[in-house]
Amino acid sequence: MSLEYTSAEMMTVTAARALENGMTCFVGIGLPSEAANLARLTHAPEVVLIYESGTLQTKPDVLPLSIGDGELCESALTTVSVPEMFRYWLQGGHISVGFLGTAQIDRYANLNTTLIGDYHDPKVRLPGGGGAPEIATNAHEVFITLKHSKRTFVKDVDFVTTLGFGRDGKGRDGVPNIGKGPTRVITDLCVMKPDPETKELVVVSLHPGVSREDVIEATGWEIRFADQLESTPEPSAHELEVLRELKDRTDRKHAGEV
Amino acid sequence: MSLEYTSAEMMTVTAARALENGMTCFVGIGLPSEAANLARLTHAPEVVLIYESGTLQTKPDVLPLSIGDGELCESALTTVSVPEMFRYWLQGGHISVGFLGTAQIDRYANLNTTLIGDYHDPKVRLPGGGGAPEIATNAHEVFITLKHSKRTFVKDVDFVTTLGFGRDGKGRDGVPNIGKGPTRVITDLCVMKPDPETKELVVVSLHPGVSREDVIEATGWEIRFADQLESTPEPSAHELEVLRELKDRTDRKHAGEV
Amino acid sequence: MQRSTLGLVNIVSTTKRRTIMAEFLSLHDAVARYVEDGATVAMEGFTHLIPFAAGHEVIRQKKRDLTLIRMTPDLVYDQLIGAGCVKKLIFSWGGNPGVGSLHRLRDAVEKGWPHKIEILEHSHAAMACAFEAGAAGLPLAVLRGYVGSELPNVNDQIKFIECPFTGERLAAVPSIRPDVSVVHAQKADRKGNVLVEGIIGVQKEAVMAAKRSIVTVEEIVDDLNTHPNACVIPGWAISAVVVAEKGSAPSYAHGYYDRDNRFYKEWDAIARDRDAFTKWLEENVYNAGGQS
Amino acid sequence: MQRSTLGLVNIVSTTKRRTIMAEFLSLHDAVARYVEDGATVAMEGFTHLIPFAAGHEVIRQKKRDLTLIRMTPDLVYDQLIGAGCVKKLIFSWGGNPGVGSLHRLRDAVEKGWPHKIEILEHSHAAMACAFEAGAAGLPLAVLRGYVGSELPNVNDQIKFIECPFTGERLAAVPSIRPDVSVVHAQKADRKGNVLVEGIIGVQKEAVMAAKRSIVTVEEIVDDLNTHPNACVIPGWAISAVVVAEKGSAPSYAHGYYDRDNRFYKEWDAIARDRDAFTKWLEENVYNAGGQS
Repeated sequence: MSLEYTSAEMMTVTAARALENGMTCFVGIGLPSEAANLARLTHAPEVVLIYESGTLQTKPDVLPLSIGDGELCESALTTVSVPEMFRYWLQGGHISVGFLGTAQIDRYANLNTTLIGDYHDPKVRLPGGGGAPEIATNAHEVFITLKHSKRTFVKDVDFVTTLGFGRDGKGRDGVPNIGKGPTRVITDLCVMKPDPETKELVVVSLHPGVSREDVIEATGWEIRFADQLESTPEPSAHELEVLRELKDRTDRKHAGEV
Repeated sequence: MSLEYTSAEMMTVTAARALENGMTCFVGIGLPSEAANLARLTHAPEVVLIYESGTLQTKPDVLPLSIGDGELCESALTTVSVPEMFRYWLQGGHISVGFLGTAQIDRYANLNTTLIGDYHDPKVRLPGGGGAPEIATNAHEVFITLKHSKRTFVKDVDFVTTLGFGRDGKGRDGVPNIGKGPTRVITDLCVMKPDPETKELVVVSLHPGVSREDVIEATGWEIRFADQLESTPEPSAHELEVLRELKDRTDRKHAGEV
Repeated sequence: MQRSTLGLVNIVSTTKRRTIMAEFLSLHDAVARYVEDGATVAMEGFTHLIPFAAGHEVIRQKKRDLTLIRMTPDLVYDQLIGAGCVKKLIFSWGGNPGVGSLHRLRDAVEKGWPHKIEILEHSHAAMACAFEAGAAGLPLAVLRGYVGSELPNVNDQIKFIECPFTGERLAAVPSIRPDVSVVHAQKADRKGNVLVEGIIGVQKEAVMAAKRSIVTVEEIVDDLNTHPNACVIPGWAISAVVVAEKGSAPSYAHGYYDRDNRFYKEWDAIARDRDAFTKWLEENVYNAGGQS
Repeated sequence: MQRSTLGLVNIVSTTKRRTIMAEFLSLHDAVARYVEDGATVAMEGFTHLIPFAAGHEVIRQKKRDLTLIRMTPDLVYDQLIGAGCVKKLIFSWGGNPGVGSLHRLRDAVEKGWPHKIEILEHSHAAMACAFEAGAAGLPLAVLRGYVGSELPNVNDQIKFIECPFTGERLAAVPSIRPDVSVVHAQKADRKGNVLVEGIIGVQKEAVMAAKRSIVTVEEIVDDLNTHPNACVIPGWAISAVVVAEKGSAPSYAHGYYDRDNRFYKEWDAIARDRDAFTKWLEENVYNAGGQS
């Protein structure tokens, strides 16, 4: 039996599957939040979700629009101040996975959420770093999820807001007390991981129906593919159902209907 | 009409009168705590009492034996962590008066609560600094209260646990972001204040019935007296009544009778 | 001897100047008294309890040349920037959460409308630590931050120090010490003691780090009726308490009303267009009495 | 690629090692597993919630050469010192609160009974900041402290740094990062999430700063039934949760039982005399089953 699903759903389900019970996940808003809550509502009910607004171990019934919707606090084990969140919980070493989105990413998984163009005369001013610069270095590892396109996957980001592996792939070498950094990037086309040596992102798995050419065309550098290129497992009917219900509940709530 | 009272009561009442409504007072345990609560129960109901255990604006019905008796928390506006107490409230500049006791004090109002004798081979090991070193420098001013004797009032303390005005009276000169330091010392014999120039403690007021000779004999250096030497006002009947009731309530409570 | 040698941040209760409790003021009077042209102002509230009513009053009083500090500028600073109140913005994430850009912020930065503004940007961790250090009366905050980020290249306030014990290189940023901080909270008692509950953000730190502070509240109650370790800010640590019902809408007040996520989405269209924004401001702020 | 390059203090939930919840252990097993001879141990609780039951178990198990850290050693460390468990004490105020000396501590320092112990002493402010910095994963704490005090002359761990922004001289101390922290709290739920309420001291910081932690509680409940900003330590940040009813007596547990101030006064006579102390220890610790 073949299921119908969108590439966005494929991305979210694949991102969700990266999380496991017992992980403490520092969740970025948007795609990471959608994936993290799907994980919690399907295979990983014990995954601990933490948002930078101070909400520890939260279980929202609908997806928050902002990083600090009331839902997050009401369903949390406890809510701490923002300084405590960044100092004790993130910098204190209690986060196993930082789950981030981004506007731009480059071949060494550096993230740019600051601006397109020149810093002092920006073409497009983006929101800025937020929690990402320290999430990426203080969490034990980092997952990244975003849509695949030549605009977002660039050879060199215009600005390194948040360290992947640096402009030469060696940005974490010899730095004490730093996490492993990005261990996987999940897009609507594929899954990438950094090469163990060079740290350049390599496609390790193609989503069903996606060709190498699709990925090559959507990537701003000469993307490499793993020797053992895998095919990403399809979403299950259950995952799709839970995801769609979650998004429906969310849309109704944010439209003020509930 | 002449009231009967002890020299200890005279000391406590005089110390209490140093506090005024609207002061925020960081309270040391023992004599300072007794005086501060007497002030609150008599002329200064709006004095804000703060104990280093984290209890902000507390109004205990009996005197705490320790700095963290349950009574302090139960009657407080709120209770914060000990790091917050020292960082935000004391170091943050919110304390108008630090009210301290001590084991030894010298002519420049330096306090020793560390030890008698040599540090590495102490004759008497005292409890140590506790909150005092930073209370004395971060509070806007400091009141000190202790019993007068040659053993406690020494020319030079064996160890400067807590800064008065340093071993030469110049210990606060040119130091940024430091409080005024000790502005009065209240004993069972008299009240002393630092000389505005040299910072040496000078007797400004003798308690009723106390002679200059009494003070000279109980002080370990050649104590000076102010030109305008005053006579400390006697306790009122009301002050004595409130103090005695407070101490009775306290004794009964700590003996486990209540 | 009465001359204070004290240079600490918070000028509270000295022997010369005492505050028994916060003063209760109208929103108009509090803003008129404490928010001066050219001041450095932090209006905080992390998504929750954003002091919109106070922000609108600042716009109505046409305050100018403000240096605004806020981790997440949110709609409230988008409005202040578009209204021309702002000279400089210090922030760490300047978007419309879950929606997209702050178009008034972008228009000011990219096109200089209504005038060019300076920006100084940090990460959240650094700003949270800087507020914390400000509350703690320190001149700097130290954190394990900015490793590999290019933000230190464009923000000369970010320095690095070496730990004297381990030799580790750590980031240092100046603490945040606003002239005035403005926050919203659920309630105050009659002495001006304030309860903040739910997502408490950096509210307490913002108030304690500032020279002066305004706290707007949903209501005044006889008794805060709370638990021993609640986030309570004593009245004597606050300059002015102001009743501003619905004072954080379209943000929210835990226990009072929800975040108006629909309005946050609608803001995108309003703020995209200068005329639409100007019209919105006219109708909803300038012509909207004391409260909005 | 699975090799972690992470050297942070708290080894929780990595991809290789995960903790879903704290383990529920008996007091005996928790102490046997986590308190090793020679370990650096912080038993915290600022007057309130002092972990006496756990301290007594450490004595019963005859742990040796411990480096004990605690702001206020209180009776619990007086007992551990007198029982011969301690090599070194790091503290900031070593008295019997409101009563006088800790005679076992004094006897060890002044007369070397049962053996000489090393001491390293700080001020409260420095230790509180050092616990805070430990919880925050930093190697040092910075404070405006020790000005004019002679403690830096006798504690070589106190250094001074210059603020890179203002030039101000500030004190720096190494953060506290115990091998194991032991605290007592009111209650835990069935996942090991712990509520601490009342005078919370540096309990949370002690747990978060340590590599391993034991939390003893009065009881296990289905639901902590608390408010949004209570001091709750998640089970996954704790190594072992232990039920120890009256586990902090003669200290106290807010909401459960009061401080036994009479015993604190009686302790003075017991601890003054080596024989009286030894007899007390025999009767009340060694021969007092699992709990005391």
